[in-house]
Amino acid sequence: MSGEPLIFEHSRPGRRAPSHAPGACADPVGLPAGLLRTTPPLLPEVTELQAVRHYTRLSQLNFSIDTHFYPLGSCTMKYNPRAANSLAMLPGFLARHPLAPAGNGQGVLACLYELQEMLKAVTGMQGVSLTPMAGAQGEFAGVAMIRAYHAERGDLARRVIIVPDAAHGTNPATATMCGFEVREVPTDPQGDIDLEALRQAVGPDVAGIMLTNPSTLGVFERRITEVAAIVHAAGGLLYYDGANLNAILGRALPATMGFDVVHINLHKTFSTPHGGGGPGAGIVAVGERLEPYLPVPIVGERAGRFVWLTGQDRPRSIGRLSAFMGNTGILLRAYVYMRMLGAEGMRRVSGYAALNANYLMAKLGQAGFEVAYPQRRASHEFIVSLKGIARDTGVTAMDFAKALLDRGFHAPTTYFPLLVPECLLIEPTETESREVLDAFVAALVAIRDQARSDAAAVKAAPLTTPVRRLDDVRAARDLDLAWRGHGMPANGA
Amino acid sequence: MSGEPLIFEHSRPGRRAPSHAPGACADPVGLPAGLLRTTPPLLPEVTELQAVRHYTRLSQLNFSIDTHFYPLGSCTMKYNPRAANSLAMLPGFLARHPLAPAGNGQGVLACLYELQEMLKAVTGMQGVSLTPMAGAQGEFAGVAMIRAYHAERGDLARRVIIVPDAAHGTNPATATMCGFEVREVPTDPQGDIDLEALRQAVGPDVAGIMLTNPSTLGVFERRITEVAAIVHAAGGLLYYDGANLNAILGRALPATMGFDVVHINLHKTFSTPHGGGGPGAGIVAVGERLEPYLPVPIVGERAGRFVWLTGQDRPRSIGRLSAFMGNTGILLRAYVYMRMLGAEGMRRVSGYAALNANYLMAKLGQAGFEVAYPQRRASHEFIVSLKGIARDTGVTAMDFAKALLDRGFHAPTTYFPLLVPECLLIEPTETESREVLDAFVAALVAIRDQARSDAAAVKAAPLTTPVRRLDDVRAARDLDLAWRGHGMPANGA
Amino acid sequence: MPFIPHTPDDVAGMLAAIGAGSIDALFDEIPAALAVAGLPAIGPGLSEPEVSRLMLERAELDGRPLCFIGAGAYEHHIPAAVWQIATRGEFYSAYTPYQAEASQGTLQLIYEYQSMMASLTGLAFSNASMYDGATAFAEACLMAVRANSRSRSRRVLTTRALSPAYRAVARALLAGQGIELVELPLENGCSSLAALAPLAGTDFAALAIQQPGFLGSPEAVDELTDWAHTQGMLVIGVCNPLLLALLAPPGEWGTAGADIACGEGQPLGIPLSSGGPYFGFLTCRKALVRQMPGRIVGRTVDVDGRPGFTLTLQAREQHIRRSRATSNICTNQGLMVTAATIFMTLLGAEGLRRVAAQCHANTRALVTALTRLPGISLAFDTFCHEAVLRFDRPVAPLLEALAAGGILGGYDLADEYPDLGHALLVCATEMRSAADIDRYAQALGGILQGTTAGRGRRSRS
Amino acid sequence: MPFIPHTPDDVAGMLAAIGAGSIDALFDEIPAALAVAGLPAIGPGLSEPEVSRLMLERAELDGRPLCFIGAGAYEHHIPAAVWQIATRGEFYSAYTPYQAEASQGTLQLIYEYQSMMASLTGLAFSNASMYDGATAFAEACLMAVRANSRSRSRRVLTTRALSPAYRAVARALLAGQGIELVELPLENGCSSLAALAPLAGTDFAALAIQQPGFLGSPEAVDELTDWAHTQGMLVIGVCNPLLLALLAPPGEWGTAGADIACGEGQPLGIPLSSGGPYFGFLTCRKALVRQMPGRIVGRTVDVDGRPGFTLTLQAREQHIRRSRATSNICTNQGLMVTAATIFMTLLGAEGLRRVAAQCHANTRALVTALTRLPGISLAFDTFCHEAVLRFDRPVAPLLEALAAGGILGGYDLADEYPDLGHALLVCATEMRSAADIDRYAQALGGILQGTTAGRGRRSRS
Ligand SMILES: Cc1ncc(COP(=O)(O)O)c(C=O)c1O
Ligand SMILES: Cc1ncc(COP(=O)(O)O)c(C=O)c1O
Repeated sequence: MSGEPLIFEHSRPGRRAPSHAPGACADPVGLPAGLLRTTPPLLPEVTELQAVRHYTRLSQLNFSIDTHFYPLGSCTMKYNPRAANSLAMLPGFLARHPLAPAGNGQGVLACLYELQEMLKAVTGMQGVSLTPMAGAQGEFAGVAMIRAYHAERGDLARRVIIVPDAAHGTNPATATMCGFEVREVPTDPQGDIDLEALRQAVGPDVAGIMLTNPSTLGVFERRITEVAAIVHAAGGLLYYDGANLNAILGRALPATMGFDVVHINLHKTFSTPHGGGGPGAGIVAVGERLEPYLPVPIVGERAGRFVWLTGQDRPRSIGRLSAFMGNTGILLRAYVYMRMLGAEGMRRVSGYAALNANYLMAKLGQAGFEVAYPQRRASHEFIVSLKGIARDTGVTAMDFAKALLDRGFHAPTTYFPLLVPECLLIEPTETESREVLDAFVAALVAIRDQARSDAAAVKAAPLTTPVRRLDDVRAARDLDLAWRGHGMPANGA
Repeated sequence: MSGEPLIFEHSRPGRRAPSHAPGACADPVGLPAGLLRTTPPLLPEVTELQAVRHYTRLSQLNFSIDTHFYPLGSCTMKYNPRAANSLAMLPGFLARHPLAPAGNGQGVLACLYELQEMLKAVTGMQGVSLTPMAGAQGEFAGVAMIRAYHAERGDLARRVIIVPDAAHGTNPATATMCGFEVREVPTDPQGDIDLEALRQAVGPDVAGIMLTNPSTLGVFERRITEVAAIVHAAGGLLYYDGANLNAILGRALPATMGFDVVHINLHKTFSTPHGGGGPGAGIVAVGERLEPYLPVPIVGERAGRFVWLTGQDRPRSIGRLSAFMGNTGILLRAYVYMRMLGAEGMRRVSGYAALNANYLMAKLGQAGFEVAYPQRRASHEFIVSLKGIARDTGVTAMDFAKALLDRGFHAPTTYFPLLVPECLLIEPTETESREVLDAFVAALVAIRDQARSDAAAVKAAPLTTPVRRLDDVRAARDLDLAWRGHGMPANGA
Repeated sequence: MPFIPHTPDDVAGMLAAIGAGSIDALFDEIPAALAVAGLPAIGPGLSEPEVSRLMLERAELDGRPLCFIGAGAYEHHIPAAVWQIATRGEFYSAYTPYQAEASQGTLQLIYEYQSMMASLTGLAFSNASMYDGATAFAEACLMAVRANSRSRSRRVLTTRALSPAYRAVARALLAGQGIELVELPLENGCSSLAALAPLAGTDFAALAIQQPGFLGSPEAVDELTDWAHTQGMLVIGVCNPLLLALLAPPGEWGTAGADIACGEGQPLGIPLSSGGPYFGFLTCRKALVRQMPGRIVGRTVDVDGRPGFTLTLQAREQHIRRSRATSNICTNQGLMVTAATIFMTLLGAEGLRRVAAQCHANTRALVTALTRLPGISLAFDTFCHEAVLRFDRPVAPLLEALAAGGILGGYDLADEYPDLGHALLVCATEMRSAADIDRYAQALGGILQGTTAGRGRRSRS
Repeated sequence: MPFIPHTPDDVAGMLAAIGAGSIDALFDEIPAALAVAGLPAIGPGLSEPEVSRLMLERAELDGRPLCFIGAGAYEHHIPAAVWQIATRGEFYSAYTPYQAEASQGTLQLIYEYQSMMASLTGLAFSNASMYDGATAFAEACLMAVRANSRSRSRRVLTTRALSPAYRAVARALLAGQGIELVELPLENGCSSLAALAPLAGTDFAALAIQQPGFLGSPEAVDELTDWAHTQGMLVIGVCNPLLLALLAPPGEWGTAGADIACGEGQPLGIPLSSGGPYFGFLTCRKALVRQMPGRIVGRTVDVDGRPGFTLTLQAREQHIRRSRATSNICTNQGLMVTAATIFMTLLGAEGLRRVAAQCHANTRALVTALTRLPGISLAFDTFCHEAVLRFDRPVAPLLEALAAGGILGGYDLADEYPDLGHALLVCATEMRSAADIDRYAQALGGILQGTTAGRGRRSRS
């Protein structure tokens, strides 16, 4: 337990130190007694000091961008400007009820409207809906729109979504959620999509393809125009997974590449915080064909006032994906960040992200690491395979990851994409300095040296973290997912 | 350097990542060139991420109330409510210019006015000035008022302030700053002031006495009424150092004890944060005799509006102790805390502070530690002397302090008051739980056991802190008080 | 270059190491036809002072009306400690805790959250959060359809007493898989028990009910649960977690308890914030855990035998199971869970109960005050912390007039429940004082009399 | 019991361990005649929601006027990161770093602060802070009197161009020790150089000058410094630290540089906040360090040879030297120093310079706009970031009329500088836009024409 007990273990029955709730209040009148709770829930009874101390201590057990280099590939862990946080949390924004009339939200609606416009500009698309609450929900919105498009045309045979083998897991999972079957296409040795296989895969049963470009292999899909032509010719539409937009911001537009719909993880490219798991924001942008189907609400403008456009205004919409308006507070953070960057700043994002990734790739290559696509430019990320080292020493990508923690670096993404064995997907981002990258190279070299001289030592890592390697098998077998009270078995009802 | 380099070492010449300043701006016109700076100051050139990461990491090197038990005697390190922080930092309060007219500050003035009234109630005094910025400045204000009082009466021979030997260092230092000589009086074996010695000490050259009650020995001065009579009879006035007011809040009033003036450290009794050194607030309260001399400004009320009373309104004032109005933001925090406690909550403060101190004293006594005044009630703090252990094992109070750090406790105050050898002045405060106190007793017992079995191990502590014991002699001898640039000697111009 | 650390020397040295002539050269794999030179539609960057001023103005543009709207999002007091701790960089700027050893803070906190939600809902297991209450409901339906092996239908029985927004979201999310929602009609503001009988024997995977219902009235959860179970359906309970300190938890409904509980976490310390970010919670009976979507944290031990926390049961998730995952959810609402966990810790069971009871008392006071006005009556006698008022005229113009006077008078039910006539859903949380309620009643009285409220829209009391 | 963790069981058990019958019994050493039963004048406690509402109302009571006052406190942009980091519990809730090993965060930060202030002022050593600019000035005078062994006087020569508030505070703090301030007269808004000659040969411990002067005009610091040094005086420079990115630092004044520098740290990231908490800075030449008041942090090594930080030169301080200490200061303004250090780090030398230059440019624009109005002229041609305007009529009624329209027009000099006629000290920091300045000019123009400004007091542009 990392030295810090559970909050429940700080609790004592009868401790009453409330300052946050109203004074004692009688049970409601008029409610049938049978509907009332008889035993109180098992929440801790602690003072504010105990709570503050406990959660402050817990926070200190985390790695985070604010404390560590965090080169987690595909996740774009760059600096989250503090101004975005405080400005999105201004009392005037926080206090507004989601069902307050639009007339009472002109300030926030102005920001959202302008955000929609900026997102059109960075994608080249024609319509935007801000409502999806993370990348995966953006994917859902996109694929659901593709479905609605075919359905409205009566083209009901299209039951398949094509996904490359290197795709992120959310892509196939989303296709399934939308009721499609998934058909995988392979990658060629240069990291591009296998065009021959794609030609085989398309057909009248194909609704569309989901791609990210640059791909999760960290390289730009050079024949994207051909890919688009093949899919479009077969009657399918193209979905752009914008998780990697950071790599091409201001350099190329998904619309020009031939995509019909794109989601953007604002928590990646536009640097809203990931909060140890979320919230994100997975806005969708579409071309003309899919514009009518955008999920609602959308911010519109009428006679100089901003209004919510809902299902009544947009009857062909795929509908509503959240009870209100998605992760508004996150949208405001992205808005602040984009306004601070401006056009030039956005191009710098991709430029310096590419500089850092290519530099790190070059340095690691020169240091003798096996880079997955050494002949290619890295995008904002790249892959190192530790296959050779693992074979020679038994030290795996996982071991490297843990050894990095001991050296004060968060590990890169491991074992994704699945098709490169023993891989590290490394994304330094544009906000890290050259010094940090050099130190990271030195750490990887040192770990490799240790792997050769004393593999067991690397496999023993981490030693300096609050806990050492955890027993995952036991975690899944003897499920202990909730505390049940002093002296109670872990499993409960 | 605790593993974290200096911020200057993160800096690189030519790094330009500004987002906080206006765009480039020409040098001012019209200023004589000779008055302009020619070489820029040596400030770091870092990104916001580097700054945030650096100072976040530094913060993690600290012990604090929010992370550790911090029984620092005399300092009253209790929980600082987070609401006080956020409410004092509301934008409306932060934005107000100190020279804005009072009509533009009725909100903040209302708080300060009510704070003055509450402080009168807790001291029994008749007038309050909020302006002193810490305890020592409150002492200054008090002694300066005593001086002004005698001076106005033409009683110019009173050049001495009496101070007990156990007094805090600020008491004699303040007397000197006010132009007085200091005369010490001793403590009797029960911890009370030596009345005989006091009678000897008073006389026509004595302006007054500075006392804290309970004293820094952690016991209540039982014959305070007699003390007051002796000093008053000799024409002197009584100053109450309110650093220990936490111990008697709502139980006894300095005014009733016979004091003429009192300061209160709001950062102790009223739980404003100490911020790793300050700011504090050392408000003064006075009886009738000293009322005319209070430092300005004071908040007054006229026709339902709050106004600033300044030197023009109060011509006999000792004057102004700060450029504007002291530590207003700290005053607001104390105001919030006092309003949250209310009358009952304030009495609970002293009650539970005494409960914790007496419990800890009893437990340590039972565990065989030598308590300084075992026959006395502890106030909110008490003294343990490690003289015996030090004699037997060579392990000193300082060694105990360092060993406590390794066990996750901040050390008590050591070697103060100066008259108890090898002392620990222990103040648990009312916001700590019994479990924490029990764990602290266990830690002290374990350290004592180790001192007996392996003194060297205790003397080697701390081992788990970011640095181990520091070379203080070298620090004072080879002064290195500022970084001078890469490769530059430490001492500079 | 805001946020970018590179000096000109760095750039030159790094390009040399790469062997590239310029930063632009790093993009030479982008076919020329696709390359764009910039983003002309996007303006120049603003400095932090500039953007701060802009946002301050926008945040203050619309005043701070007095709010009597609930309808799924509630203004509660949020202790200052909650967000001061939750926005600490170590929580705020971390990713999903993939590297458990470097993420024990987040992981332990989620384990504590799961424990609290399990206990609040009276069910065995909780996941680490869903996007919001509505998507949690949709995922609960999917989960039930997958889990109910006795049912062959792709239909879920629900009710018009369940939030219209939740039903809308569920329809959008379930459509692709051909899952259908069937709705029980209303009777006196609640799900009609009379409507059950005709449905007996029809195959539904689950019955989904909301307690209290969207219209504020408590549902007969015991009867509904037991009926559904006899029909072989699973039972999904949708709840306001704050009210669960007061109301019987889903796990105790009827004889056997509901099987799945879900709902909106916003009342637990999350600011209203125009609708998000909030979070959805989802808990279930032990046997259903492998059908649960989303992240789950488990407690285990490390190689030295020390207890520690880790993501577990990942084989259900998209990054392992891909197209056969229980859901596509990846990023969830972690930071909101952080805040909610601190919130629940600070309030405790007794604090939550008091807030809930005070909301009820205030709404009751509001109902009393407003029903004294001519033409306004209480629609349904029994209510929890919001209530439906019936008017003798359309509500919309009244709400507009109130808003002009700085009062948001409630949620107009005309669009969603036209059958209720001129009906308004009102809510007075513990944040509304007696004076606030009085101000509302005065203002509405004035409007009804044809005079305007005449108070400044910014002042609060 | 807000903030108190004890359960009834705890209390019983603890009293038993003590051997006392009740908590009240623990106070039995207080003589009965002195004991009070409670605090009847203090009301009942408020819950956090109640006190929050009260404070929110008070914070918003007075609107947000557009501020053109400087006069020692300045509205600058404070990066959001500054206070988000400074209020982290580990900084916010720590005490003075007496236990160095448990306080390396605070200690290293102070060392960095000292380094920055030393470099900004061009002097060798800085302490860890004083209460505010005015007390720092008073302590600088005391320090000079102690340190100047060539002087036998207890007199410090200063000037009317130095802040009246600072002089008032110094008088209050120095009176007890019989130290006297003598003031140079003004000439054209600056210290009169002509007044120096008659003072030659008079014994003063030090000359204290402020750059720029309180009235905004730059002083002839080189001439004044050299003259004072030839007279055997020490030189104290009082500065706005933000402007030191632009102006020659005290350590470079004249041939030898000033000996001591001090001033108000508020411009470095500290909110205006009605006057405090701010912090004073104090730096000095190497030889004077043992006369320095307050805490000082030094870098040293630990027993393993690792670098680390600790409080040093404590023998100067009250807790060691007691009545012979350099000052009675104990608690200083640590948290403000934390914020200022982060502020200086984020702005850097170039950022500070830009802010300073922009303040100058804006004040210049303001002067231009206002002196276009009839009856207003610039008093002194050369100014830094504030300037004196001369009016043809009393200023106070104009300021009142401006304030009614939501504009704080400047600092009226009538009380402190009646000899300047109807004079107003104005300041437009980098926070004032061209539109703000225009609004001021329009409003004042209207008032001068006898019409009122007629704009709402809350809106900003
Ligand atoms: C390539 C890719 N696609 C999709 C996603 C899913 O996005 P989210 O986690 O926001 O749902 C991610 C991120 O995790 C990703 O890296
Ligand atoms: C007994 C006593 N008196 C005076 C002081 C001085 O107060 P301050 O540090 O606020 O100047 C202190 C605290 O340090 C103290 O403990």
